[in-house]
Amino acid sequence: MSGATGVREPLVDQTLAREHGLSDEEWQRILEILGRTPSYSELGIFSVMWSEHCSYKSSRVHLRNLPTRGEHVLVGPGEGAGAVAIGDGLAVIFKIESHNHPSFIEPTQGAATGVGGILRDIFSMGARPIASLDSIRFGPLDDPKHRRLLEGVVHGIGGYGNSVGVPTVGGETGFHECYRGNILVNAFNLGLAPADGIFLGQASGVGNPVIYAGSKTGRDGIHGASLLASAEFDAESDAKRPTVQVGDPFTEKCLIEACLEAMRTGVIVGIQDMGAAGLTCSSFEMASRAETGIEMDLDCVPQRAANLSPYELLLSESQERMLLVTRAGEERQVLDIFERWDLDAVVVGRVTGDGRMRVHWHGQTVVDIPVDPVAANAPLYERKQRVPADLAARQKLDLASIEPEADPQAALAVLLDSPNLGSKAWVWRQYDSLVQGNTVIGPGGDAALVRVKREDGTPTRKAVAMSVDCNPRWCWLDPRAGTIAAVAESARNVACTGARPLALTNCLNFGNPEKPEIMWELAESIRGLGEAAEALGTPVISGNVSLYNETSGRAIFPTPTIAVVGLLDDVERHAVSHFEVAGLAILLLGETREELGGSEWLQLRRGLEAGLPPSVDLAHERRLQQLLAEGVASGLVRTAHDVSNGGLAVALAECGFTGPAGVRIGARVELADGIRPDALLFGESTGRVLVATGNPDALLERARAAAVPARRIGTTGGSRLVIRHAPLTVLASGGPAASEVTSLIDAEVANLEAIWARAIPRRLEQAG
Amino acid sequence: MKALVHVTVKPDVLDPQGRAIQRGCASLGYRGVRDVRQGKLFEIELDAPDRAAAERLLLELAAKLLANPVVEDYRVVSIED
Amino acid sequence: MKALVHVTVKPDVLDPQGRAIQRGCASLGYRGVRDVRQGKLFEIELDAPDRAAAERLLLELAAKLLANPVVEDYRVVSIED
Amino acid sequence: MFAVLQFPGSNDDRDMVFAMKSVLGADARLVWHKDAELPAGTQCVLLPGGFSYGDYLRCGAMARFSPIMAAVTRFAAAGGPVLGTCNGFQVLCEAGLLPGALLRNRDLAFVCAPAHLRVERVAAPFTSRATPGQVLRIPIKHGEGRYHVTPEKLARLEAANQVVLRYCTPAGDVTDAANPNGSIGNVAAVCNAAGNVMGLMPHPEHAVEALTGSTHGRVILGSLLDFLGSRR
Ligand SMILES: Nc1ncnc2c1ncn2[C@@H]1O[C@H](COP(=O)(O)OP(=O)(O)O)[C@@H](O)[C@H]1O
Ligand SMILES: [Mg+2]
Repeated sequence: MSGATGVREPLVDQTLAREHGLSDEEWQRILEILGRTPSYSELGIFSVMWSEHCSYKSSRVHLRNLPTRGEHVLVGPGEGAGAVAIGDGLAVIFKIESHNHPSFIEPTQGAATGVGGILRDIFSMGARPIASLDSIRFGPLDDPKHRRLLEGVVHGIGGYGNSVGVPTVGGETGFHECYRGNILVNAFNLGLAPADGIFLGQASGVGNPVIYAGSKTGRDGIHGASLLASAEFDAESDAKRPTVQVGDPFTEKCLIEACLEAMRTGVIVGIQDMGAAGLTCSSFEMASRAETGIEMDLDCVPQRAANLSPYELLLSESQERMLLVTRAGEERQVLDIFERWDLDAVVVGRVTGDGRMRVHWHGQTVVDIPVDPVAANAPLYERKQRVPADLAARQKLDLASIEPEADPQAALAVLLDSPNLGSKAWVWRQYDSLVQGNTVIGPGGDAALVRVKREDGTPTRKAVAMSVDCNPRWCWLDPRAGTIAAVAESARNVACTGARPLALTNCLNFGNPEKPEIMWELAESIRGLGEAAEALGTPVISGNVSLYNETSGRAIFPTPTIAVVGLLDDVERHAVSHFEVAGLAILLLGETREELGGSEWLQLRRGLEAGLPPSVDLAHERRLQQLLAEGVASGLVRTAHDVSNGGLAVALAECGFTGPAGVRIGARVELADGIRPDALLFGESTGRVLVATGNPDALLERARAAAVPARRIGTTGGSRLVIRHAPLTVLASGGPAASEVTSLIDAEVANLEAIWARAIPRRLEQAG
Repeated sequence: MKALVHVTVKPDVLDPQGRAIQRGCASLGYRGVRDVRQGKLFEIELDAPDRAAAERLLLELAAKLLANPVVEDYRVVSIED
Repeated sequence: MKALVHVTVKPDVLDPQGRAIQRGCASLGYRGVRDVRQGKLFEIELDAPDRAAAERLLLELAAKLLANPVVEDYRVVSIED
Repeated sequence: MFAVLQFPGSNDDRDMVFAMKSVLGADARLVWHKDAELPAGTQCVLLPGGFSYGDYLRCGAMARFSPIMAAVTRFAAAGGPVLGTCNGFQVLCEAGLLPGALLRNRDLAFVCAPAHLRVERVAAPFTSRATPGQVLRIPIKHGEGRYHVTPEKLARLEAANQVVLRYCTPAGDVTDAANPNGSIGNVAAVCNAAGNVMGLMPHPEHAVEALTGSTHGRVILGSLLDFLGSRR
């Protein structure tokens, strides 16, 4: 077959296979599967299908052990996204995905196409996308390159999301030296579908037509996702750079409407988006899931560029394209709908029963390979693992030798001014967080809360809560514990609205898995993910693995981004994360321990990134989340704010100024504990939530019954945040004497807000 | 001096704007419009010792600031005193 | 035929993009850049019986679609066969 | 009946129908841009926000050529009330139904935020429910919302009482700091000389429920409802 195509194609041999990223063993395996040398197009197919990005060959053996089932889970990992029933005959479908490498090369288009891709994963399953989140990480902002990357990425996410009419309701934004050579852009989307109307990516029904719909195919992104995301960056990757994919949100918006409309005809059998490795990956996966084959004619594919070769047509990653299978003879209905939306839609092939992929071009067969060995039975590796030699050194921290904080007030200012803790409003003001009219809590709260409206526009009483979280430093210090903490934090954020965590999705961003130390981090992280998901009753219903996040041999911190989704039954009863009125009691749920390892304070005030991350008690987390759900439902809890980065002092300050613009509410807080004051103020012990309530006794009683440690620490009101410390020893001798109570913090909330609000803008305004 | 710089999308890169405009023309009845590509135009007023220096400066500026060389081409179209 | 059309913001209309670029130049050390205005460039491939007809068509298109005459000026810069 | 136009790329079309129908109890319907006529019984035309045709050339530039716009122009000429929000405002300006143009925001960034608006004109059909000088809180979300006319033209619009809303502080002061996009004269909404066509950048359809932040949008949408006298 090779050479018979009439175009000048390179000679296919082992050397070319290596250039395509295939190992020598993989090359042998291809020869065995085919019983001959592959054609150039076939080689391209094997290389993308067996790339890390498409095959998960390094991670799959570990991912297998994750808990993926649950009472409400309708679709687990393996499809475009996972689905969970939320009652009322509805399901939420969600997933998170990375677009790290393309965004580093071209931040605006890379991020934009990342949003476009995750949206297609969602609506291809029959769901209307109703909410997006983004998790983005950069190098330090004193580097002009990273200021431009941040601006470009935010512009890309906003430009695309705003235009397609899907609100971006939350996310996270982080900065660290480890991302200087490799930024992270993870995009999450959640859609809503009828529970009995979920579409799968299956090419079933021998003889059924295979339809290509959406944008025309160009030369964009050939080997983009697959090769770029499956190799490290180095000086040479510039030369190998594929044509950058440009997002076309207008076409995507039309595609969303057309697909949702077409799905209602009842003639669609299967549908999937053309993501990484384009036409190849989507057709192989659809045939593989249905245990069928596909026969396709490339001459029918709508083409944007002249003289596209079969290799290019098969591997192009042009955006905004879908592959559909309909019932034979009824395709007209679907084609008409696409035409109404001015979108290309053509029959390009048929489903066959022989389990082979046969592709024709200019009257010749350019591909003829069995589906399963390429898709379902791609190579899997149990890669070597090794504990990093410096792990013990990372984890070493003798608190006694760390000089206590001498000026807590100055420390608070430094923390609030850091880009990691400061306001992210500069980012999210550029996102339309309101479109679709369901945003109850948008960016700025602990978790976003989105009211559920049916496709016909009638509102339900339900709302969906979601949050995306990770503390990469903790994951670097201890990947397993750090990942557990990320799951716990994300679920806790969701619980702070009053919602019950349902399920989660994850994006595992790691370095080069061929290095045993990185592989160890990945395996440990997945282990922690499984443990936490199990313990919190939030199965893993979808996810994405992004490896080779390193440049010139320097890997990013392990960054398993976790997004937990929860359900609130009565949207009118929810809690917010800021103080709403003066005169309420402030309670602290959970326990503050002397934990400063891996904290922001330790890094910003002592220049240290070391120690063990704070411990997580998953049983406590679950009880705490249950208590919050009950507290909110019963109307006792009006404010609930997770205590995370920066500790209690930062959390209290945030409660005072993150409400509606111009509303500031101070607090008087008295802490009585026997631990060092800096740990009390800035330690990041997990499992803690600040709540404000009008009925502290009732809430304390409930907490006692739920076995959640709780204590009243103060009252909301005034224009100042005042935190005082009465050491326990004094209490024991009969109540604090006035002179022994020290004032740790005493500041105007407005001043704290001003510092916090300027953290990112003032750095972006630097020259250059 | 006054200069004009053109920045255009590279030929293989998708230009959704241009495509949409072409379709708009067609639906307005201008069937003769076969292809449209949208680019950027910069009118720049600058001080430079001579035209050669101006051109050097403009090319540098275009590469660094006016164009995104990953997806765009640029050229200095005119320089007038 | 291939044609080029320039669309520019009218002189009395604020062009914040141009200003931002000018400031960007300054902060990169290009002090000689005194003013920048950003406009649009359209590369159009069209069928027309002759250049005069092409120019008529392009001017019509520019007035109707490519430019908003309230705030923008336009001109056909070149037509090539 | 309210006809809510649906262009390819409209985003807030369904939200507008929701606001009119589910919240205010009016009869509202989506009307496809390729239709040549408004449905029989149309009493008011609403042009929703979004990115019609991707806003690829200029905001609203292509939508104005949609077949339905000829019918809207006739409807407006006959005195029918027409309201355009955000992208709809841009379409109305491009179509010449309203004076001026909407340009890229002064600071070049898209902005999604609550805005305070001072009511400058109290009159049917758009603001009869308001009081003079009332401050409304309604969100904005746009990248190209800087209203532009020449200063002379603005003076004429002001003299003719065609400026309907201005961006202001929560206390109602029209200041530069309260201007989110650099609009001339802080203009957030204008109407035509006859007063039956209005465009505004803020989104009243996203301010109709306390649950999602504000109910001030009802002042505008409710005024229309009163005008039509079609409350059920
Ligand atoms: N990139 C982003 N996109 C949208 N919202 C963001 C982004 N980054 C941060 N936010 C929002 O800013 C708020 C603060 O974020 P973060 O500091 O991560 O909160 P937390 O510590 O509670 O997880 C959250 O409401 C979050 O949704
Ligand atoms: Mg977070």
